Amino acid sequence: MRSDIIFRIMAKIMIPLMLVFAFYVHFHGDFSPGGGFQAGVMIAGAVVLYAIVFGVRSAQCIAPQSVVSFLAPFGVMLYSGVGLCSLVFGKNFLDYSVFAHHPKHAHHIGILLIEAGVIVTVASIMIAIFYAFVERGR
Amino acid sequence: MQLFETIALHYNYAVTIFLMVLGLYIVMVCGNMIKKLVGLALFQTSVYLLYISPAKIIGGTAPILDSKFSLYSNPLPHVLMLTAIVVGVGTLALGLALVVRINEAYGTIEEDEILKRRSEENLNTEKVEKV
Amino acid sequence: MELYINAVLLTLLVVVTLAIMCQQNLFAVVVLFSAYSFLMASIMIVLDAVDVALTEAAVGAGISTVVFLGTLYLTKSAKIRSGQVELLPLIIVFLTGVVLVYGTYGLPTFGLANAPIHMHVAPFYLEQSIPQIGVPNVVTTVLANFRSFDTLGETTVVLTAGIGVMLLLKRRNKKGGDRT
Amino acid sequence: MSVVKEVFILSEHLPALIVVTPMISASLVAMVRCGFFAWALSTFVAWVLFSSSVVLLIKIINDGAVSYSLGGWPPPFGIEFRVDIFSAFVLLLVSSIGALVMPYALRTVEKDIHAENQPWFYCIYLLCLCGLLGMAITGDAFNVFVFMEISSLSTYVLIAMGQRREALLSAYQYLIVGTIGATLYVIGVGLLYIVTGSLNLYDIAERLGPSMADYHRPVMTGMAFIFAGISLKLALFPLHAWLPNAYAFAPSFVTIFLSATATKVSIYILLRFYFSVFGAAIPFSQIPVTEIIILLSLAAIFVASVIAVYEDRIARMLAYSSVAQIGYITLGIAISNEYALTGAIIHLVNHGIMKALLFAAVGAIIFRVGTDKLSSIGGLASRMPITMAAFLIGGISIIGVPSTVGFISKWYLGVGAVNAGLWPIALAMMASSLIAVIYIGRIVEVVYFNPVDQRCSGAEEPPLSMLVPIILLSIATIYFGLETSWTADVASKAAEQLLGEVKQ
Repeated sequence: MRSDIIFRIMAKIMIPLMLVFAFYVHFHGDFSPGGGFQAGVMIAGAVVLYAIVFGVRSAQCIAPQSVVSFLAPFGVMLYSGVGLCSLVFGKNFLDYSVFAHHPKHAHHIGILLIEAGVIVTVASIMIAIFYAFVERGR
Repeated sequence: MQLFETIALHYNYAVTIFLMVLGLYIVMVCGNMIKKLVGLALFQTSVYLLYISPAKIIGGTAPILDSKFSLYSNPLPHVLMLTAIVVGVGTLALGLALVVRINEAYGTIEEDEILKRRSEENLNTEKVEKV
Repeated sequence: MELYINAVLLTLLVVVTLAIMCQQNLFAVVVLFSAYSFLMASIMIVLDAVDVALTEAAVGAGISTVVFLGTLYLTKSAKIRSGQVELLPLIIVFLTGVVLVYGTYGLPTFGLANAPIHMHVAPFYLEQSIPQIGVPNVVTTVLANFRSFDTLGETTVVLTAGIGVMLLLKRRNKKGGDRT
Repeated sequence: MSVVKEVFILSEHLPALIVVTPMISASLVAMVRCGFFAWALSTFVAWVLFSSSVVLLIKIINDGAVSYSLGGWPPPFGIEFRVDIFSAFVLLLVSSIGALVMPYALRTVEKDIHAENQPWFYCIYLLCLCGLLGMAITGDAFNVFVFMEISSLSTYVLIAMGQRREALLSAYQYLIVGTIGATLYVIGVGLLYIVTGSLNLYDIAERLGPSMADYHRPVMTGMAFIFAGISLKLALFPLHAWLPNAYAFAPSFVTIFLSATATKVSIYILLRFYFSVFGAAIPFSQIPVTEIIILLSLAAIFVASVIAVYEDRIARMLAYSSVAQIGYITLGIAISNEYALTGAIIHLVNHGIMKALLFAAVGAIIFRVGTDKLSSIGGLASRMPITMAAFLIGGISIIGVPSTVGFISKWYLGVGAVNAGLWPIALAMMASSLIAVIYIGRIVEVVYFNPVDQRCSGAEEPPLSMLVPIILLSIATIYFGLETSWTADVASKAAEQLLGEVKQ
């Protein structure tokens, strides 16, 4: 499929759009449907499309296996780290009110942080699962 | 028209049950491991309908608050089903990975064939031990 | 109106499910499953669950299909032999169905605003979302605030599954496949 | 001074920390990916968890149940952790077994798992621990499902890591059954949620009574689905088919841990729903499950024990014996007077200890001999005297000989049955012990009285890191069989409390 010019051109148009849409879904999740999980899956989808069209080797240049398998647990770490932050300041686990004085700001920061954790874990795990299946076929 | 409405009102649960039952049936009867996982996924997916259907209010709207609306559907089941979808895909990926490994180890993904081979092997080892 | 759109989509869902059951070609089964997920996503939109619809479209129709196709490629399997009808599963499935019909028949009528599900807990979320948190999408509020621990668990489930798949499928550097 | 203050603050947040610590350390293990570090950190975390659950249990015995709202949102709006004596007891069981098997893991995992995969293996193990602890601690019906899935998914992977190819097949079969069980559970919870509008277990219990009048059918169906789902998970006869293969082919370290904890936590969930949710809302006379459970338990005890007699591999024999022992526990739940329930709760812990001991001994045999087939371990006792003595202790405890833990639980169960006027059940329990004598006797005969098989002529005692947990577990088997004040007191308090929640 590498030589198919239509695929390559379409992918070049589609992949940036997919990534932009993924980040829109992520950061606009407060006001419209979506959030970290959906965005993570979309990012993974973009990488999968890239791998299908341009080959897994080149996909692994943008999203190397080692980085992916490092980031996956990092997301969970980030999420639970937010919870531990609340503990350190004497609130209950995952109580966001410690992040700022105004409760709404605090909640915004909290939501932003944990959604970042979710997107990192989900995107990298989905990519890692795809790589695992592809690598097995070699 | 009245009749249509009553049917339409019960239709969601009827379809939910149908999907559950069919999914369960595929899981139990199908010997092919991949199709079995498809059945399992159907079974899990039917639960989404069970949770989301009662959350809906006729004439309501999606739970994204706006001054133009006052009636919203229940957001809690939506959150629960997001979790369930994630769990479903996790199970599916793991199950398929196992299928790949089983295929490498046994050379087939048909359950009855594996069982047949296993019983043949047992017979063979018994023979060896007797000799 | 939405009731009828809902009914039509549900009927399509039933048709696709029956097709999945009867289909012997695994590739077709996977494609049908993808179609099933898209239909489910459409139904979720009709039922006002837009977040669930987005997720189901991305996961069920997207990632799941990719993983299924990957497995088909790795196992080189295309066709399945038709299984014979067995009695015990049929009985179990029938009983499950009967119990479910018995149980769901007594449920509150579909779409009413005064069902118990809308009376308890949920109003609190809808009322408090803007004043306390300032986020209009209540699903995000519940997901990330009220029940954020569930979401942490959900992320952990993804991590577990991912590491499990890597553990199962990653080839070792030296000599692989020393399983007897 | 500030240290004291900090410890005080930490103990306030202990319920959250017990679940989150394994989660964070699992991700740390997966990030660092170094074999020895993974083992060291897991061991450290397991022992920290053990000590914190001891602290938690003491705190609860002194001050009563603890409620912890996550995110600071009060229940039923947020997720609540509710720790009472019973859940703290189960937490202690899980974390103590988790801690005890860690030294054992060092050498067996080295042998069973490829060096590159070890960090991920320990990561999955920690996640499994996290899932089991979370199930026991949470007070939210859907949160139970999330943790159930964390523990199940990691269990499938752990089982699939077994050396033989059958391990993959058993993991796959367990995945199918376990997912069906979890989905049935979710369907049940969904039905309850539709009629009550709440997910918090205690809130459901409160609201279930009033809604019974209008929604009798959905509540009963929901109950049936929840019980069916959990029964699949806890391998209640005849839904036990996944268990023997899963235990027999998993790596021995995994088998020890799972046999002592996984089904026990499912039983905890069953008890929670049976007493604290449904029992608190509906008079027991309206729940038609008692007779069914008694029948199934008796069937489990006899059928599984008889199958165990005919097994050739010790691991499978012990796995079938596990199915039988689960029958004893469910029997105690079904009789549900104070003695029987105390017996069931003690047996949760006692069976955990003695099965861990037996499987640890079998793991040591496999480690040195390479097989656990009865036909090829003749005369092993002369080569591995300490291990086999420990096995013997575990065996007589399974039979229920006085001065072992097995006797204590059977005593309570028997007295409970007699108090309830169910003489035949007490007699049946004694008869079933005789079957246990046969299958344990078969092993003892082969190992002690047969001539030394050539396969185990070169065998010797396992390394110290494996021997110490085995010895500790056998000491526990005898100690808690003689000195019952500790286990029995806590168990009877837990039983009292559970029965106190029931609507008369």
